[in-house]
Amino acid sequence: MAIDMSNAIGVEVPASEQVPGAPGELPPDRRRGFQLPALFGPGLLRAGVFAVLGYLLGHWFGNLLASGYQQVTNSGDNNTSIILGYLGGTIGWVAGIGVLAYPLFKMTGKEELLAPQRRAGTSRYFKYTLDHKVVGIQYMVGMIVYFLTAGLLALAVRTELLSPTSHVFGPGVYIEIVGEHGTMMMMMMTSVVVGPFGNYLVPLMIGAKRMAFPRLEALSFWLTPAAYVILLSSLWLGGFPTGWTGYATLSIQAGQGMDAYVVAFGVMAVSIILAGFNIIVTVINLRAPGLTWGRLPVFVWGVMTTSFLMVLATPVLFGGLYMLAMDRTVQTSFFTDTLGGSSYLWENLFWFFGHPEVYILALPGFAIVLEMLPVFCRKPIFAQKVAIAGMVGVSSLSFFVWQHHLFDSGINPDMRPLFMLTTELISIPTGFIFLVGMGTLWKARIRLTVPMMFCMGFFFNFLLGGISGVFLSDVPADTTAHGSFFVMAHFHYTIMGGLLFAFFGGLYYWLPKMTGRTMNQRLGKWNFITMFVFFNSTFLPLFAVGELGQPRRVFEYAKRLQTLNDWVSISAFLLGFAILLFVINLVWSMIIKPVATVENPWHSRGLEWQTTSPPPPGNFERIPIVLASPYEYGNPEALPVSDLLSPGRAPVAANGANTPTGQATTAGPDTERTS
Amino acid sequence: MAPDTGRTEERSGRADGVRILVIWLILSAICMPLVWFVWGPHLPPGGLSDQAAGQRFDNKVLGTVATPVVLLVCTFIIYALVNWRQDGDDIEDGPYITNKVRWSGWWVGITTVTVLCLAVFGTYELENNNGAGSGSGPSPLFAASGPYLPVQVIAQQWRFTFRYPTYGGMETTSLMIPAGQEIQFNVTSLDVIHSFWAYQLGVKADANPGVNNVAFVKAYHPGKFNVMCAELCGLWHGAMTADGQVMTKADFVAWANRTEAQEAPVTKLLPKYSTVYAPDETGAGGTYYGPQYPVNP
Amino acid sequence: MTDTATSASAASDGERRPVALSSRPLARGMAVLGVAAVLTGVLVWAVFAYLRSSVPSVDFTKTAGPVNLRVQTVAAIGFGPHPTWVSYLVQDPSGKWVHSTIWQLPADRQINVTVDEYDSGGALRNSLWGGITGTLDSQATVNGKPTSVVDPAAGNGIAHTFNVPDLGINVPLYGISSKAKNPCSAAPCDTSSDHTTITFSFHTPAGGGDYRWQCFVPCGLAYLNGNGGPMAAIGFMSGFLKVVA
Amino acid sequence: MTDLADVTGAAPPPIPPDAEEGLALSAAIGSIWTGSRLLIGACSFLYAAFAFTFFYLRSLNSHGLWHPEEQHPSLLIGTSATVVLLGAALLHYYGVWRLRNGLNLDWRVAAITALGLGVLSVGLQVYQLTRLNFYPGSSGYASVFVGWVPVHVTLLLGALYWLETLVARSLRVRNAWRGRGDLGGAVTPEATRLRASLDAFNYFYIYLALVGVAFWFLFYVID
Repeated sequence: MAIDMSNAIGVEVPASEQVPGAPGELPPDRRRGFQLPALFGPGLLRAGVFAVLGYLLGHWFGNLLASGYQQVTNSGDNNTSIILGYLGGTIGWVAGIGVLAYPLFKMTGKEELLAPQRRAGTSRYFKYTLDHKVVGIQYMVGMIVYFLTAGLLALAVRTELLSPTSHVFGPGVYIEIVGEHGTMMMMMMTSVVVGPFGNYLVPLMIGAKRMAFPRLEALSFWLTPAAYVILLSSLWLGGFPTGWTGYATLSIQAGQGMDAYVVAFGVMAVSIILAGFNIIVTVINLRAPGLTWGRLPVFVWGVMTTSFLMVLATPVLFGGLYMLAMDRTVQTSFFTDTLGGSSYLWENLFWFFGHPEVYILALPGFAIVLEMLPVFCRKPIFAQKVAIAGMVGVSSLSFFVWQHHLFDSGINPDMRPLFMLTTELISIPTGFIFLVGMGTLWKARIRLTVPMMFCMGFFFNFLLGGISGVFLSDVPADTTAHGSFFVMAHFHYTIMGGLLFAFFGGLYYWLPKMTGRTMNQRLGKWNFITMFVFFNSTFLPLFAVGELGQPRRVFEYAKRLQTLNDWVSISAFLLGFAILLFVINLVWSMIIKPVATVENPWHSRGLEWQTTSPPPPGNFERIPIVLASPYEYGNPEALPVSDLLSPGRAPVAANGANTPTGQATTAGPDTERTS
Repeated sequence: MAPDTGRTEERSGRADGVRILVIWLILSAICMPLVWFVWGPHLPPGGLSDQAAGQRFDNKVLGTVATPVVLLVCTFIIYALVNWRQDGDDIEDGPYITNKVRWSGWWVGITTVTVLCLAVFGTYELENNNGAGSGSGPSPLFAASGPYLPVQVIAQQWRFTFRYPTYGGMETTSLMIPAGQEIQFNVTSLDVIHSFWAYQLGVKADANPGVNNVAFVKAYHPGKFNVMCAELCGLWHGAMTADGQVMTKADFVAWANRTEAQEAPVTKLLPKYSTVYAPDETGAGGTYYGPQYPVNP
Repeated sequence: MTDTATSASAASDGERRPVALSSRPLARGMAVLGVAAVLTGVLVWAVFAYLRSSVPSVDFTKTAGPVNLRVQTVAAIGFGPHPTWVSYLVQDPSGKWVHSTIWQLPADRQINVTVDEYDSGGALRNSLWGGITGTLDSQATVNGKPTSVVDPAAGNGIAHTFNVPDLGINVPLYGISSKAKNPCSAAPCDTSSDHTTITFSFHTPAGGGDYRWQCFVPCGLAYLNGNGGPMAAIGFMSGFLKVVA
Repeated sequence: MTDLADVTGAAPPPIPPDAEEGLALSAAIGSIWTGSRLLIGACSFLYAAFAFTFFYLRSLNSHGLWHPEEQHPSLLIGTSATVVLLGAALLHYYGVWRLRNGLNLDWRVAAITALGLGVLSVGLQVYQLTRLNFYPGSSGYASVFVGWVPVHVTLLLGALYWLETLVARSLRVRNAWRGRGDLGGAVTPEATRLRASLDAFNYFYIYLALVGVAFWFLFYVID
C-alpha cells in the first residue's frame, strides 16, 4: 500500500551511522507529545486491548447495519457484524502494536528522521520493530507455533480416521478440524521460509544493513498473529465446512465460522503481499556493490521468485475472498448461479492463486536446499544458471496451470489438453533442480551433517511428490486420483516432505547464525531419522488409500481400508513425536542449555557468515564490496566473497570459507560437540 | 593436490558414472517389467469398465515411465552418499566443477522429450475414450459410438439420486446400469458443488449447481461398484455414498420396467426431466436472498 | 556482548572462537518454559475437550420388546445459541423431552416412531423424498390415515423428512398450515398446539452400527439453498441412529 | 548499487562511510521506483480478478441473469466520477511536469486540486452506490458493479492519503528549502527522495485513473 511508499527516508539509519546536520539539511523533527505512559504505549498489552475494542466496535457497527436484514433475523447469524468485528479487531491490533503511529504522523507533513530507540533484551521480540533480524526471529517463532498448532489438528484428523465407522469427533467437528488444519497450514505456512529466513537472511546475503521497507516488514509479521487468532476463533463460531479451498457455494451457505476463514485468509493475504513486496524491492535495490545478479546466492533468487508469486498471485485470492465476503454480507451474487453468478468463478479465482500458492510453498524449499548443498559438498553449485532458470521457469509457468485442479469440473473441457501440457511442462524446470542437486553431489566431499540429511530427505520426498504429480496431470489417470487421498499424499510429499524438510534443515543450518547458539546435533540426527521414516510411513500408504477409492476429507470410509488407515494414523502420531523431538531440541539448545556456536560453524563462504553470529544491529561494520560468488569451493584462485575479510578480522571465516584445495581445517559442530 | 589431479578426477569420474549407469540400468531392467507385468494388471481402478481399464492403462504407462526416474535419482543419491563422503574433522574441497554443459543439455533434452511425450500420450488418451469417464461439461467432445442410455445423477446435500429419462423419468437412490452399453451420465447438483465418483467404473464428474456435466462409461460385465462424493460438500460429505450395480442388459431392462411401475406414484411428483433444476421450479429454497429478489435459493 | 562465554570450548582459540552468550539463570528459563508448557497443554486440552463435546445420545436399549420412540419437530428451538433454528427433539425413556438427534437403539428390534410435527410445510428440493420407503409396509400414518406418498405441492406441504440413507428409510412429515391459529412457539411443544401426527415403524438391522439420518427439506431458513444452519448441525436436523447389537 | 560491479582482481578499498550515504540514497530512490511499479503490478492482478469476473459471468450468463435491461447505475454520476478522477490525475501529471521546470507553486496548486478532485470522485462513487435501481445480488452485472466500486474507492483513498502526505511534507519544508530551489530544485537527499516519491505517486494516480476509465468502458459501454 501507499502507506509506506515514501518512507525509505532515513528512518532506519542506526543512530551511530547518522551524520547529523549535513549542510542545508533540515533539522530532524522530534516527536514530542507522543510520549504516553507505558501502559498506553505501543506494545502487546495495548494491542490486545485495542483488538478487543476494535472487535466490539466493528461488531456493534455491523449489528447496526445489518440487524434489519431478513436473512439475519431468520438465521440468527449476522455475518456483517462478525466480519466487521474481525476487521476492527485486526486494525485495533496493529494500531495497538504501534503500526499506525507513523502513517498518521506523516499526514502532518513531519518526517521522523531518528531511528526509534533501539530496544535491547528479550522485550524487543514482543514489539513492533524495524530491525529485520528481530522480525525474522518473530516470524520464526510465529511460524513454528502456527505449524505446531496445525500439526496437532492433523493428529486430531488422524484420530478420527482410526475407525471407519465409530467417531471420536463426529462429522461436523471433523470437518471443522480438517478445515482448520488445511487452512492454517496453507495460509500461514505460505510465509514459512520467506518470513523467517527471507527477512532475516536476505539483507545479510546481499550485504545490506536493512530491508527496503522495514515498516511494511514489521506489519507483515504483526498481521500473522491476528490471522492466526481469527482463524482459530472460527471453532467457537461453529467452524467452516469447506476445507481450505473454500468452495462456493458451500462457503456462502456456511455459518459464521466461515467469516473467520474469509477475514483470516484476507489478513494473511495482505501479510503475504507485503512480505513478498518488501523482499523484491530489497533484492533489486539494496544489493551491495559488486553483488551482480550472477553472484546473487541461489537462496535469494529462490526467495525472490517466490516473492513475485506472492505479490502477483495473492491479490487474485484477495479479490475472490472479498467477493465471498460480499456475497455473505451485502448479498451480491458472484457465486450463485440462479442470480447470474457462478460457482465456477470461485474455482477459477481461487486456483489462479492456489496453484502459484503451492509453488510459493515449493520454491523456498528448492532455494534452501540448493543454498546448503554446496556448503556440505564443498563444491560450487552445479550449473547455477540452470538452477535459477528452473526457479524462474517454475514460477512463471505456475500461472498457467490452474485448471488442472478442475479437470473433472466440466469447466472448459476442451482446454484440458492445454492445461495437461502446461502442467507437465512444469516438471521440466522442476527437473532442473534435481539436475543441479545431482550435479553438485557429483564427486563431492559430502559432510553428512544434520542440515545435509534434511537436504537428502528433501530430494527423496520431493521426488516422490513430483512423480505423483505426473499422475495427477494426466486427465484419465487423474479421474481416479482427483479429490482422493492420492492428491492429499501428493501435496503432503511436496509441502511437508519438501518445504518443511528444507525448513527444518534451514533451521539447523542458520539458527547458529540467528541466535549464536547451536542445535544439539545428536538430537538433530534422531530428529531427522524419525521424521524421515515416519513421514514416509505416514504418507506413502496414503497414495494407495487414495487410489483404492477413499475421497479426501471424509469422516467415514470403506471398512476394507481400515488397516491402511490405522497404519497411517499410528505413523502420524509417531511423526508427531518426531517433531516433538525437534521442539525439545529447539528449547533445550536455544534456551535451557545454550551452547555457543563457533563463528561460521559450517565453513560456508556465504556472505551471511562474514559477520558475527548473531549479527550486530547494522549487520556489517560497513557495506561490503562483493568480490566473488559464494559458491567458489575448490577454486584455488577464487577471491574471498567480500572485502570484509580484510586484515583485522578473525581469520576463521576466511579460512573456513575459502579453503584452498587440499588444505585441511577443523570441522564445525557437526562432529559431535555436545557439552 | 598433484598437478594431474584433473585427469585422474576425470577418469575416476568416468568410472563412477559408468558404475551408476550400470546399477541404474540393471535396477530399471528389473523394476520396469515388474511394474508393467506384475503390478500393472492390479493397478486401480480395475477393469469393470472401458474407462476404468483405460485409466489403469494410463497408470501402468505412467508408473513404468516413472520407475527409472525414481531409480536414477535414488541410485545417484545413495551412490553419492556412500562413495563421496568425507569423514573426520578435516574439511577438504571437492573438484571445482561449475557446469557441464553436455550434462545439462542431455538432461534438459531428455526431460523435455519425456514430458512432451507424456503430454501427447495424455492428450491422445483423453481424446480417445479413456478420458470419457471424467466430467466434460455440458457439450463433451466425446460422443457415444452407438445408442446410449442417459442416466441423470442428481447430487444434493447429502445424497445422490439417479434419474432415468428413458424410463418415465423415474428416480432411484441406487444406481443400476446395464453392461455392454454406453451410458451417458448427466451430472448436476441441486445446491453446492459435489463430485460424482463411481470408483470401479472410473467415472468422476463434479456436480455443479445449474450445470449439466456429462461423463460416459461403458461397463464390461456385471458387478458392484461404489458411488461416493469426491468434493467436500458439508456435514455429511463423508457419508454421501450410494450403491451401484452393473447388470446384464436383460436384468437391467426387467429391473427398470419393474421399478418404473413401482415408482410411478412418486415419479408423478417429480418435475419434468431437465438437465438442471433451478430451485424456483419447485419453490423450495432457503430464502437466503430477501423477498426483493426474483429467485430465492 | 561482553559477557563471558558459557561454552566450555576455549575462547582463546581464535579459530574456534565461540560467540559470546549472555549467561542466564537456568532455573528461571526452566520455570518460564514449564509454565508455558503447562499453559499450552491446558489450552490444547480445553480446545479438544470443547471439540469433543457434542450432542448427548439418548439410550433406548434398556427396554424390552418393541421400542416406542416419540419425536417432535419444532419450527424454532427457542433456547440455546441458535434459538431460531428448526429442530428435532426426542422423548427419553423417562418421558423427558431432550434436544438430541443421536438415538441409541437395540439391534434387530422393531421401532415404533410417533412424530409430532409442529412446523409449517413447504416444497421439497427433490420431490423424490415425498415417497415413503423403508418402513413396515412402506407406509406411515399421517393424522391416522395410512399413506405411502405425500405430495409436497398439495395441502400444507412437507415440513421435514426423516431419512436414514443406509436403511433405506424415508418418511416425509406432513406440515401444519402456515396460517395455523395456534402454532407452537418454543420447544418442547405439547400437543395442545397445532400439529400433525405421523407414525411409522421400522426394523433395526441385526448387526450394530451408526446410521446417519437427516432431513431433506431445505428448512435451514435464510441459509443458501436452505441447507445451512440447522441442516448442517448434528442435534438439529440430522443425527445418528446408534444401533447396538 | 551495482556501480562498482566490475571490481575484479585485488580487493578494492572499502567503501567509506560517506559513500554509504550515497548508496543508501540511491537504494532508497530505487526502492521507491521498484516499489511503486510492483504496487501497480499487484493492483493490476486485483483489478484483473474483477475484469475476469466481469467477462466470465457475462459469457456464462447463468439463468439469463447477467444483466437485465433495466438495471443501470447512473451514467451521469459514473461518468462524472471517472472524468473527475482522470482530470485530477492529468492535472497532477501536469503539475509534476511544471515542478520539474522549477515551478513549485504550480505543482502545489495542482496537487491540492488533484487531492480535492480525488475526494470528489470518491464521494461521487459512494453516492452512486446509494442511488442504484437494483439490489447487489440482482444479477451478475449488479454484483460486479457493487463489488468493484468499493475496491476502487479504497485504493483511491490509499492514493489520496499518499498525496496528502506529499503535500503536507512539501508545505512544511517550504520555508527551509526556499532559496535553494524549493521542492523542485533542492539537491538535498531528502528533496531527492521526496521527488522520487512524487514521481512514483504520479504514476500510481494515473494508473488508477486509467483503470477507472477501463472499468467505465466495462460498466457503461460493454455492459
